[in-house]
Amino acid sequence: MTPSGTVSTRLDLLAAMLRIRAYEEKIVAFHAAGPFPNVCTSVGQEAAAVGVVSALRAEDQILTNHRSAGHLLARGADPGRMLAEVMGRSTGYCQGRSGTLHISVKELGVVLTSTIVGGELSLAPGVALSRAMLGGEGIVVCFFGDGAACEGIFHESLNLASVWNLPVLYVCENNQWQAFVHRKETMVGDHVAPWAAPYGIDSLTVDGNDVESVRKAALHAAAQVRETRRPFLLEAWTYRQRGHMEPHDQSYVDPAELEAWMAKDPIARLEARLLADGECTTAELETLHAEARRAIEEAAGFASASPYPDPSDLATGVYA
Amino acid sequence: MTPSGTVSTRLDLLAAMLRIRAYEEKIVAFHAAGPFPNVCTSVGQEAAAVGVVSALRAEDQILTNHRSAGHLLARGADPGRMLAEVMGRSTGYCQGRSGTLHISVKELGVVLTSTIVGGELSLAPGVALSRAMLGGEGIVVCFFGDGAACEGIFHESLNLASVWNLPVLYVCENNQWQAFVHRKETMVGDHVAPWAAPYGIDSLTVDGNDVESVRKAALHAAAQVRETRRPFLLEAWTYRQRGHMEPHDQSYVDPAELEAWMAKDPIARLEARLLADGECTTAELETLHAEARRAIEEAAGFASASPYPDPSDLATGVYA
Amino acid sequence: MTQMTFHDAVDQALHEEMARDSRVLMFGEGTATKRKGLLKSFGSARVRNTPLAEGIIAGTAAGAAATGLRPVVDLLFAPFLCFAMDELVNSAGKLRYMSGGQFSFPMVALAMTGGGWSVGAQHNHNLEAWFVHAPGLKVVMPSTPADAKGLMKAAIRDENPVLFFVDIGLAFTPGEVPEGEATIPLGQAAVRREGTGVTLISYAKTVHTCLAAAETLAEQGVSAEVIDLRTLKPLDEATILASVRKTGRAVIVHEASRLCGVGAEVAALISEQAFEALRAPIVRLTGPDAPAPASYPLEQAFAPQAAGIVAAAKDLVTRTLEAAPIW
Amino acid sequence: MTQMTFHDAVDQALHEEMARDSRVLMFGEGTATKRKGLLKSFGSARVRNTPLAEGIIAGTAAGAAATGLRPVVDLLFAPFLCFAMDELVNSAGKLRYMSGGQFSFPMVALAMTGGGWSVGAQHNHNLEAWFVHAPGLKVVMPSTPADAKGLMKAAIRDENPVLFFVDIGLAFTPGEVPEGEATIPLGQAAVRREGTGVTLISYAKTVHTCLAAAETLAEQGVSAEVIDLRTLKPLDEATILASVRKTGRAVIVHEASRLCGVGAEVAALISEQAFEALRAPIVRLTGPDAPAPASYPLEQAFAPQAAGIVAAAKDLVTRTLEAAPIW
Ligand SMILES: Cc1ncc(C[n+]2csc(CCOP(=O)(O)OP(=O)(O)O)c2C)c(N)n1
Ligand SMILES: Cc1ncc(C[n+]2csc(CCOP(=O)(O)OP(=O)(O)O)c2C)c(N)n1
Ligand SMILES: [Mg+2]
Ligand SMILES: [Mg+2]
Repeated sequence: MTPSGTVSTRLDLLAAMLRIRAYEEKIVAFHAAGPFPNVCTSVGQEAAAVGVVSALRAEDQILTNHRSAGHLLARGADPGRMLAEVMGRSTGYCQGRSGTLHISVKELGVVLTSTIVGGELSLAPGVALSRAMLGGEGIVVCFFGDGAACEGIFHESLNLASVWNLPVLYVCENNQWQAFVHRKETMVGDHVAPWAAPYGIDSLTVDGNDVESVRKAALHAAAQVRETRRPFLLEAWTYRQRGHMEPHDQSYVDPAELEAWMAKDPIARLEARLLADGECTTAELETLHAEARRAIEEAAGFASASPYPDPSDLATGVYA
Repeated sequence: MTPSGTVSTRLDLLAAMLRIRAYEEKIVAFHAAGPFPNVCTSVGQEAAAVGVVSALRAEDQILTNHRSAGHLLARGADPGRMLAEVMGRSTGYCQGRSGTLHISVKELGVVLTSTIVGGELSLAPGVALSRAMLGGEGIVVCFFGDGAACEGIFHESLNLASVWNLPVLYVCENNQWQAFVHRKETMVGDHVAPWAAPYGIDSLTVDGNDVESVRKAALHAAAQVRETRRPFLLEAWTYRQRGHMEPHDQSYVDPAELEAWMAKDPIARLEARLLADGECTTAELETLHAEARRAIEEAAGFASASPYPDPSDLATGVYA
Repeated sequence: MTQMTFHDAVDQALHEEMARDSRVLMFGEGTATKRKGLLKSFGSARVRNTPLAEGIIAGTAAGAAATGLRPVVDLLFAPFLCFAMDELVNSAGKLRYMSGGQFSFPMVALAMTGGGWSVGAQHNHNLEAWFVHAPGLKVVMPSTPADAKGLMKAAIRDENPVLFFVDIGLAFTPGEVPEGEATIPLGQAAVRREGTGVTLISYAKTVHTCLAAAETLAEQGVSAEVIDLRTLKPLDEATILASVRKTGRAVIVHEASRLCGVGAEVAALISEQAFEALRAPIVRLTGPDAPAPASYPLEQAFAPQAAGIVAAAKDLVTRTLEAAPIW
Repeated sequence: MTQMTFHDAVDQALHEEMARDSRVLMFGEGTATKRKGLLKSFGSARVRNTPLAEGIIAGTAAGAAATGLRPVVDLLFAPFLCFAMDELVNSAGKLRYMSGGQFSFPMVALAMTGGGWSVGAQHNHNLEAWFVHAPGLKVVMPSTPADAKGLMKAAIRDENPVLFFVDIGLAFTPGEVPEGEATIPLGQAAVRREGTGVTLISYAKTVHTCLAAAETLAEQGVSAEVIDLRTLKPLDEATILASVRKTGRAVIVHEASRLCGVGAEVAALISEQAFEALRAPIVRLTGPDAPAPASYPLEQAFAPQAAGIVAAAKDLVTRTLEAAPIW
């Protein structure tokens, strides 16, 4: 586990990204092996997740969406309980009732995960309102996609957070795709960050495939939210390396675009930098990769061995 | 009647505004006289309505909302059939089924009037899509309030109109109030026009209480939409002189604000200008006022004498 | 006992609950402007105006409810809930279950509906049945000021999201309201009038129509029991079934449209659980499958009338006597 | 007859109708990407991708429908309709009536729902009953590829807004589809199996569960009639009532949650219109009042099972024999 707040060295950042990559690759392997629930992987977006989450404090809260594995793992979630949830097992974080698309882990402050695109945006101001009214220093981080920015609730969420001075750090992972549609078909500009201006919200676009840049930008943005108790919009410019979901399909993706972005893989970039700076050796990197894979294999073993919930439990716990 | 497109002289503009004022004052009088359906009057906003509508062509279409009397009358709607509709009579434009809040007059191109704040914004792109795909030179004008601009559908509507290149002239009547809430409580800036920028939509704010300025701006904006077949946002900076609806209540309004705006009354301003320029005499103005009142009295007589629909008709015409 | 309007009774409940529990807050379009008393007592942090945006009002309530506050939101008129369905249904209603019980959503969403103001179908649409159908939500629709107060207090204290509908036709009608607590548990119907020959089942404004009909029926020798559901979810099945098992006949009355309305649920319940006691068909008198018209006479005709209830009840009694059992 | 999946049958209907009528167009999130055949045949003006914004997709369809086009919109999964309720219900459903008939809304809104993919309650929520309850809308939910094609063609030709729900569990199941026209009028149920002892009434996926149950029941000496509603609004009341008048017993089955669902409407209809013919209580077997779980075994248990239908039907037959008439 990589508890939030303890990640700070470049090697820590790498290890956190490798863990996410190994997790997603295990999902891909499960799919290759036979029927498995559809999953939206975050392969290629590890730097955005790790860079932002590493900049947060324990008391901060996170809202995320269908593409949440990076955020959860970076925050220290147990990959075993995550995989168990994906597989609908009773040991999953949500007792198997969520499945892959809306895993919340309240004990880590990952709250109200929703797969309704825009759901996270609709809920974040309320979570921040609780923070504002019940005290505490925490801020609320709301991860969402470039597609979610096209939903009306984006407008309502940012406007309310601004007029009510709510401490929300909005983080848009602009991964160029909105399921099967390129963002070029859905917005006139390339970037979501400028959409914050009408609400008087400061914003910044960062190279989302450079984990160190993301971390730096997130530390800056989070500090501003903490201090001003006002929202901020951080856009991570990144790429969804795989299809919208597993099983994988990229037939509609321009191969040149894909190739250009594959060359900017966030893990390879950090590794190259570490090697160039002499901060580690190829062998040490190999060890880190192996350790990540081992941890995920163990998690997969736990999940696969976990029982399904009892069907007689089907309709319990709907009401408090 | 003042058929659209034939209004062009300053005296025509004045007559059109006087007609609206007389209509709304009749509504106020009806309220004073006894129970009458609640109505949202457009007193104070006549210049925005007349200035924009006078700049349109017969083939253009208009969408409006709960505060529609100015738009309808400026477009040439019969005040008798409008009042009949307000009073729920079968001679009303919608057979009494609409009442005051959603009067459509398809034959004049005033389509799909909706009292759902944001309803007009949700429907306008589709009307414009029909224009774009079925041919014709017409453009679509969508009147909405500063409050409506806070609904998420504003964001979705402008974004779609932009990425699909739809000929929509969005006209925001920023009358400073959103029912019982001042716009200062709901948006950080004063103006809605800058909210068009993220969508790559050009915009302009005009003094909405100066009918000649509005007409000029609307002619410019409409010409641009006609030529580019792209949306444009025109903001008319104006004021709701009465309460949100009749029966009238302004207890929550800052008297200083009200006073300042009353001094900018659009009718008084044009009259002063006409007198100063020697374009008409006080006596001629009196005649115009009297004519407007007479026409509305006649309309009120027609409406009051009209029958109610037959209750047995209650559930007919729901389906086509 | 004090006389006050339905609207004031709701306001008093809000006042008492906000005084009792500092986590309770209220917001909506014009809430701070219109609820001056609340604003004065509890300040601008707990009584807020919002931008005109129902989605984020409801979403903010859900987010706040899940993390420690107990929001009440005023969404004004029921059709405007159409802009808040995702937040109410997909978030507040489902995320408790979907998260394996990690969150709860103690919140109340208030909205007016029903005929009486000639405002037309975009302000007047009785869509309470939608929220009965959706899981995880509770639904309240009272018929008297006393119930409005007692149920609002219970709704605020409930750990689940509650939709609280105010019938426009009742909002400014005065009635007796008891002092102090007088909380009314969610899920308890009220027997407004006892009777033996037929059960009239209703809620909100049409409870009063049923009571008027029962009066007329009594004059004509038919003893009608009148049940006021008060809470539509959870539904007080026991009270409904006990009554129909006694009378053998049911007339269900509401202003909402007929198809898949609350009346359908009540009829289905009876036809499954009290079938053996039924002595006549179950009749529904409801609004038609049409938008609510603005025109006053049409709007009045939209809601079921006492004369229709009387006729239906008498018909059931007659048909029972005439019909021969088929087996 | 050709074998094709439900999904392909819908696609074929779209193809034929777009070829027949140049006013028909289709748009949605990924429509142009996923419906390559349509895009190729009809071009990018008539087959469009949209931004991710269900409200404006539905609103644009309504605005276009009222002014000369005949849009089909793909809203993907039923819970996403929560972002389009205003446009579907307040605009498309009401503005014809509210305008005194000045507009009509010939449009189709497509959405998937139902169990089978373990996607959880924010993708799987059978909320067809909401649209049956709301005025001005029609609702279709077919159970076979042939019906999917025939009903989609009819839906596109209808002058009213039609909600077209595709049961996820059926979408990729192949079946026989007739060549050419084979349009199926909206509002006609199908008797899938004739029988005399009990009527099983259902729609979409659970029609097949009912057919399986009928098979078992036949082996056990109970003759079950199976009705596939196909169109939920307008409901084919005549077919339902004729069957129950014949069998005297009804079991209503659907995956949607129980309260105020379509089953409630059907039960209420029968209990009012066919009461004299009823020989046993009307039973509903439905999904519970709970969000749909993702976990596969729970998701399977959410929908009614054949064994439960068999047991319920047999119970009704038994109870009829034992029960004595009470009057
Ligand atoms: C309201 C809603 N509409 C559509 C979907 C289907 N859907 C799931 S993810 C997705 C794309 C989201 O794009 P984006 O917000 O950019 O996030 P990304 O998947 O790229 O991380 C879509 C259309 C949904 N889940 N919710
Ligand atoms: C969706 C919705 N929410 C709330 C209302 C109630 N309402 C009617 S008009 C209005 C204020 C609208 O403000 P604005 O858009 O600025 O228009 P104005 O009334 O100032 O002309 C409100 C809140 C409504 N009709 N629809
Ligand atoms: Mg994206
Ligand atoms: Mg305004």
